[in-house]
Amino acid sequence: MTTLSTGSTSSTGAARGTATRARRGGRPSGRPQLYRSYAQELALFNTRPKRIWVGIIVLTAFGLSQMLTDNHLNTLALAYAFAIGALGLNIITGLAGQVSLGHAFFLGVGAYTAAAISGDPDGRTIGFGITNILVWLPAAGLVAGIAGVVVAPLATRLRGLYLAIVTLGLVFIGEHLFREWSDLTGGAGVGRESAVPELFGIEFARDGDLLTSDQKFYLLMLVLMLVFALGARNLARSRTGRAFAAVRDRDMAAEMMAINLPRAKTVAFAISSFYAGCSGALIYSIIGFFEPSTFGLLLSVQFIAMVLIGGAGTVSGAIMGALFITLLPTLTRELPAYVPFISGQVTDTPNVFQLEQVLYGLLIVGFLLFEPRGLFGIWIRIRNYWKGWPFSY
Amino acid sequence: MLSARNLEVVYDDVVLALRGVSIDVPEDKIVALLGSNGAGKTTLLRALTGLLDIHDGEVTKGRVTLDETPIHRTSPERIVRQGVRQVLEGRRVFVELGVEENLKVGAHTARARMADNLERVYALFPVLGDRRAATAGYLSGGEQQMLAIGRAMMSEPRYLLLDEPTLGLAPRMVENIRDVVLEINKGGTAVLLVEQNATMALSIADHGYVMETGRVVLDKPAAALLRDDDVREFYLGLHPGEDGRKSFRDTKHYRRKKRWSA
Amino acid sequence: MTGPSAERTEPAPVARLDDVHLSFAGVKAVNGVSFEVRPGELFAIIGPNGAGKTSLFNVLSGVYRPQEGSVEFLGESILGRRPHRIAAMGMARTFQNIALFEHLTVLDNLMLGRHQHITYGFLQAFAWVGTARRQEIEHRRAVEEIVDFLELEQWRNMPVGLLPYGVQKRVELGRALAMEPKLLLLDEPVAGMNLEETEDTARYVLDIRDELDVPIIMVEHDMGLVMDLADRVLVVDFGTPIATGTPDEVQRHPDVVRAYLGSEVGP
Amino acid sequence: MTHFLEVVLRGLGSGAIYALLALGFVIIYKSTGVISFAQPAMMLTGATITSYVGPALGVMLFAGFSFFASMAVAALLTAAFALVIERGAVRPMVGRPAFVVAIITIGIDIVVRVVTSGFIGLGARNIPNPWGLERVELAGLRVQERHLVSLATLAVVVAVLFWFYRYTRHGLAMRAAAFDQEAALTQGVSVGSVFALSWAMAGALAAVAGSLLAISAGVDRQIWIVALVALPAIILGGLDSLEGAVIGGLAIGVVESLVGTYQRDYAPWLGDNFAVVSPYVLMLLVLLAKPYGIFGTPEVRRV
Amino acid sequence: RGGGEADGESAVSAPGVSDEACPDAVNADNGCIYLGTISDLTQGPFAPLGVPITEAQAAFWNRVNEDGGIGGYDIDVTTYVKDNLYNPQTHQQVYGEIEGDVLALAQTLGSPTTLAIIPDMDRDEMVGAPASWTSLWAFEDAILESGANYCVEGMNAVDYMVGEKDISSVMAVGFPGDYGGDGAAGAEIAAEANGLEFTGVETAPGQEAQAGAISAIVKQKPDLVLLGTGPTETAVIVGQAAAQGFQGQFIGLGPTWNPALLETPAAPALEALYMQSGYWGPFGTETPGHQAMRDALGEVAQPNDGYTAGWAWSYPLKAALEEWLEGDYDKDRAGLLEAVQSLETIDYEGMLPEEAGNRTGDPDETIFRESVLSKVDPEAPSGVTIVSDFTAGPTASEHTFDGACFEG
Ligand SMILES: Nc1ncnc2c1ncn2[C@@H]1O[C@H](COP(=O)(O)OP(=O)(O)OP(=O)(O)O)[C@@H](O)[C@H]1O
Ligand SMILES: Nc1ncnc2c1ncn2[C@@H]1O[C@H](COP(=O)(O)OP(=O)(O)OP(=O)(O)O)[C@@H](O)[C@H]1O
Ligand SMILES: [Mg+2]
Ligand SMILES: [Mg+2]
Repeated sequence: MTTLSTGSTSSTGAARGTATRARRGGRPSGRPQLYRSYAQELALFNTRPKRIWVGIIVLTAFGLSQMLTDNHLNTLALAYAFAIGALGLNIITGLAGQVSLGHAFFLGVGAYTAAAISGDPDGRTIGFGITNILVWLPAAGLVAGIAGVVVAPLATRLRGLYLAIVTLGLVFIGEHLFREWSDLTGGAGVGRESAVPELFGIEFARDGDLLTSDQKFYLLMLVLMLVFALGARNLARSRTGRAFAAVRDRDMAAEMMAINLPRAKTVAFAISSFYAGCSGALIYSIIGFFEPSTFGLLLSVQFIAMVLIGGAGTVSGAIMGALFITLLPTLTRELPAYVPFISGQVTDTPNVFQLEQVLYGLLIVGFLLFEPRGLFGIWIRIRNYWKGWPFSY
Repeated sequence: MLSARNLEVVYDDVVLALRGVSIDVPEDKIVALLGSNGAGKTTLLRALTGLLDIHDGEVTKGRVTLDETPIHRTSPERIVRQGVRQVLEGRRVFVELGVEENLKVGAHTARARMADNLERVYALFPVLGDRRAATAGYLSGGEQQMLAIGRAMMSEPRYLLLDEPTLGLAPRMVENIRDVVLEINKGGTAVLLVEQNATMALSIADHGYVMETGRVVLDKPAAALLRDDDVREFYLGLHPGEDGRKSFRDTKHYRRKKRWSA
Repeated sequence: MTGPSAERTEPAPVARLDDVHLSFAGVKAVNGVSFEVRPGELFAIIGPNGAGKTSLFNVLSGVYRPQEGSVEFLGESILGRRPHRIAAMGMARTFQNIALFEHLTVLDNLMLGRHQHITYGFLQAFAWVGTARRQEIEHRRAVEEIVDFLELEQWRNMPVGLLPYGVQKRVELGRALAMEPKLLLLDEPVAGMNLEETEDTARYVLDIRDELDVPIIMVEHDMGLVMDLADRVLVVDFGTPIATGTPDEVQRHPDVVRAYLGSEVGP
Repeated sequence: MTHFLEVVLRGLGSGAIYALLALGFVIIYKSTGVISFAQPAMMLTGATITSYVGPALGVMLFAGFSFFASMAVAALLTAAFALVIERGAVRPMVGRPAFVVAIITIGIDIVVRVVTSGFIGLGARNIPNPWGLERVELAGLRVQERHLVSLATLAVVVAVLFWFYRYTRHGLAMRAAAFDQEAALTQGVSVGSVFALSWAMAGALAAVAGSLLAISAGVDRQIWIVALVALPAIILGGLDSLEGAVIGGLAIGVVESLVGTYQRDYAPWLGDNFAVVSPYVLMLLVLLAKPYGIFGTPEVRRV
Repeated sequence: RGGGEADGESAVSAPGVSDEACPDAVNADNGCIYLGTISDLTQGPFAPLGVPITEAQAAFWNRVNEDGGIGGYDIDVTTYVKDNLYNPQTHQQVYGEIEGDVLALAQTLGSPTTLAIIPDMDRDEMVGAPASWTSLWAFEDAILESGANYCVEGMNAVDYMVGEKDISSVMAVGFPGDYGGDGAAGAEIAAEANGLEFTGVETAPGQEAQAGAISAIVKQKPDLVLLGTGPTETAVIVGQAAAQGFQGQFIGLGPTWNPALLETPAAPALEALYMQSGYWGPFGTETPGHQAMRDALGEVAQPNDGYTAGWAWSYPLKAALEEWLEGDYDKDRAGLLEAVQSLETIDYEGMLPEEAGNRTGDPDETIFRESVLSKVDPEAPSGVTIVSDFTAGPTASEHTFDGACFEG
């Protein structure tokens, strides 16, 4: 029941073409050639179109920092930070097949770790005043990763929805902990300042001479997301990633391929929580302030939605899903303006604010109904269409 | 009569799995359907029992009729109610239900005679009777196959479509299944038998079809098929001019050794 | 692949079961089975459905722990050892119901067979430079040789879930071979295959045994195949061994005929 | 001791409501393999309908009858509503991964809750009933009448469900459909109707639970949160077990009540609102011993 | 910075100020000042308050426009209304969406949510009226709060009971943090000052989550229970504690009350045991301000004190705009902020004393220390009528505020 993966078809088409080409070229001239062609085939962006497309997308992303308004940049920066968390959830859920609703908890652990490390030592909440992002970001990831290792034994005992709901329990228990530990978190209903982002003297939360605060955040998050995405992609195609996929598809057979199941699941949880912790630290460093009830069920669900809407199991799917879910409210806040006969009066029913929420729900439902394989599925569809064109089959 | 005419089936809007297939399963007869892996046998069965939909498949041309009424737009459970029953490839027992519970689900459309039918199935497959309370998922492969066939018999179908029923069965059990099929047929049920074990299938069938890549390439009475040279060579392993099967040790070693000895 | 030439000089059996008993809530799946597999041997186990053949494999690979008896592999007792440790010692198997990683490509499935031989950890995986990249390329080469051997070229980048049944069985065999096993367990390798594919598989099995010198235990209902290929055959019924010997010997054994063969329908 | 027993009884009273909710979750899970996160919205909707129907019915015969009558109407309407949702948004997903369907139910939940909240308005909507916060004396224990009403309703529901699953062919068909839809279809089981039936039953149960919940303080926009407490209940009992849902629901009600009452005195360091998370802690403890809950069916794993 | 740049020719160069008339303008010749609203309007826990507050503010500014607007401008509070779902992240995002289009915020609801935008507000020199009464706002210059805060309410409630009866123990039951926690902190200070025994019990939202609070009340039988919860929780706690024999007094902070509670089974208990604290007179009070509000709102479905709050909270911004446009200030946001800080009195039309609007000097001097107490009265429009008009108890009068109470 936990077959989430639709992404295994990734890169099939493109890679196949090159594989045969590489071998054909390699055979006559013997091994050295062959060596080189495997290396080429195993390269991440192994075809010209792939390289060109990735290049264009990345350049555009950087270019946006000069083209968009600060407010849009802020939203996109958040989306990128969320994408890091989605990449993490994708590792445990999309890749290793362990559905976790506990992501919000690990995000919280990361956010509080970073906030505590960089917080004001004289403030009303715990703080050590180390604002360098190179210190608090890895620390946030590590502490969350350790929390993941502590939770992992559950995953080795439980399966499917049992695991999902137990990790949901983790969120509730974590929320309780965050509420109660007000020295760290500022307490329920109040909250605390989040991590202070500073890197080599650049303060991200302040407008600078060259770049505004939002531009700086945008660029930072973009770079970090690309780094994390590259890591996730590499992981997926490595020995570890293959072992995760094996555990997901058939855990008993995986064991007889010499894969140590408890270890694989623990590593998956650790890595995924590491991503979550970093994501949590970054998200709230953009917002500047956060409160314990942030790390509730809703946040976990949003992450699951990102991974599923993107198309479970793929890196680009997770990123697309994160962008979709983070940008969706911005979209639904705009849409009601185009719906006639709907009241802007808050006391009327229906009103635009209700419509916003309804649209949010309906878009998610409609989207999955239309394309259950997610955004990635749509992409595959488009690609297949052009490949097969002009023949239908 | 259950028939397909010029049936064309497409999966996922792109994979053309059947390319104009026509077959007939007359009442009271056993029809064998042979063909290599991927020829489209299972697809044909799915088309006959309305299961294409859940595999993203679609009948794009041609039609399926039961006693002259088209049924290719009918829902699977209706088709079952009309007496056409398929035993899915790969057993597909409800692994978490008990043996007897599986059989009872099989009787979903024929509750009235459930007790009798249970006895009949237990008589055919005594192992199942011994283990009626056991969880089906823990049965051995062969036992699960028996359960799948038994489950289909629980509703006394008019047409029984068996997809590779002897897969993974011991020789004696294959014989057993052959007898069971014959007996079911004697009871008035027409059988469409999809088999890799061509010897067994043709030994009891009245008529046979051979499929290759989505087409029917041979369509002859079973006896005639048994004499067909191609069938003898490719499906029965009997080569012209040789008497009997040759040993697997003697199969050609072409291609081997190219890079392996390294 | 390195041939296990070391074993050839060693007279000791590769695997040995001694008086193994295994039962599940009322069912005696294995009842006092003993046998040993010698280096380079193709050992077959046959018996009626539910006789306990797959259970014997599961005992060997550590999935089931027998209530009584001893199990040895490469001279060590492996009783109670976890499956992944036994696999790492060099026991590879295929499964009666195909157990491939269906969303992965053929190549990835085969690379998973090499899991134990690839040594870099997940931290190196992130960066994909140095050891990780080198090892991937190196093991990819080993896998390509298996692709070549089993003639899987045309499928290598397809997700295995979409492949025809016969090809899937071949991939499974390939995955087991990729582990460079010291003992190979094949559970019904030709079930559901047509004649041509059965012939191909027979050829692969012989090659594996003869050229790679890997001892094999095979469970199979296709009597033609068993009788043609096996060096020795063990017959079990209701978990109890009823005969062991060369194919010819067991074929004539009256108990075997009664319990298992019947009048022999088959290709 | 009396006090303790009263606390336990109070727990059983709210536990009965959790149990009804849990039954809804389990019924959908048993036949579709999905946890429907739309159940909270169904509960809210059901309770809201009761709050509209109740006053419309007025007091017929006696006040309790009016309550049950309006609850029954709400159960039927909610069931019908659930059917529509199932047909429109869940049926097309037959055969898709369970988690995709689960996310769809979350989307549905958002939409339905927003719309229903519009009908609730800002405050709470009262449900006319004769019990309110009244108490009776039973064998020396003072018990709230509404708790007795909840327990009685649960008893009736359990009896009906037991009969349904035990003596009709649908019970088995529903389980079969959950395990393998294709195989169920080939048995002549109409998987579509199975889905529809289970959604309708779960919808009706949610409506009943919501109405009982609203006896004491009415229906407000936030009561849906209570439905989430049913999640640890079903895991505790075993996802696919009806008796597990009932026992799990009651157990969680009692534990919550006991923790709420005594934890401040005996373990204040756990924090003031520990009772709110106690169901999850209980669930975790049980699962450490039994990975499939108390009555859950272990997954069959074989090679 | 994106969004609506100010009009070049205009004398006023602040964002959100336009020479064009407002959409649906009352005075077609006036320019338009846009004010933003960020409130809890649908799914959040405080929607039952956010909705009437927002509606009352629309009515308030409409009345201002009907009186000719301010300094040649009509005020628009309906174009930029956003739902924050009571989520800091959403709050911050929608703030960013409207920041460039509005001059100031007519409403920013909630403490954690508002705290999330305070750095942004500082950067943008934005002024905003809050929709919460936490003592924290006294220490934020950009936040234009009105009336007593929860902490003062808690002190006054205790002092009042001490004056009425011979009590010896106080229990504060409420949500933790900026609201219940703030009131509890005040109650604790007052209990200490009066030599009373004090217990604090934190509780969580939801009908079924109150068992712990109820059993604590029933077991300890305090003479006074100060409630800092939502209306539903109030009904559950008061109703069930009474049903279990509790006879002490409950006093609820402002947001605990909703007239719909009188239709719940807890009504008799509430009538007998509950009093409501407030920052000004409830809906039906006879002051010119209240009257103007009732006239402006017309028939409302359920008159609750969210309306009263929305109306009263609007006066300071009105006074600030008048001061800014009429006085000698830079005509940009910084000037408006300056105008705000120079306010010594505000005309609340009798809803609050004028001096409650003092914003000059340090927080401890300007914090308003008088609150009102009402009793349940099913006949009154919002279900309560005043029993004790504006009073500052001894504790509140003497206390030195040097930070938010709940943080202390
Ligand atoms: N769900 C599906 N989606 C796409 N293609 C499919 C699907 N099912 C089958 N096919 C393709 O249709 C063709 C016919 O498959 P089918 O399963 O009918 O063959 P078969 O004759 O039953 O083979 P086997 O003997 O292996 O069971 C194959 O090429 C197969 O890859
Ligand atoms: N995990 C288990 N729990 C309960 N019973 C089991 C389990 N595994 C196997 N059995 C039972 O043990 C017996 C032997 O099963 P096994 O799978 O070993 O048979 P087999 O010889 O491989 O048969 P086949 O040829 O049909 O595959 C069967 O009766 C089966 O039901
Ligand atoms: Mg087939
Ligand atoms: Mg077997």
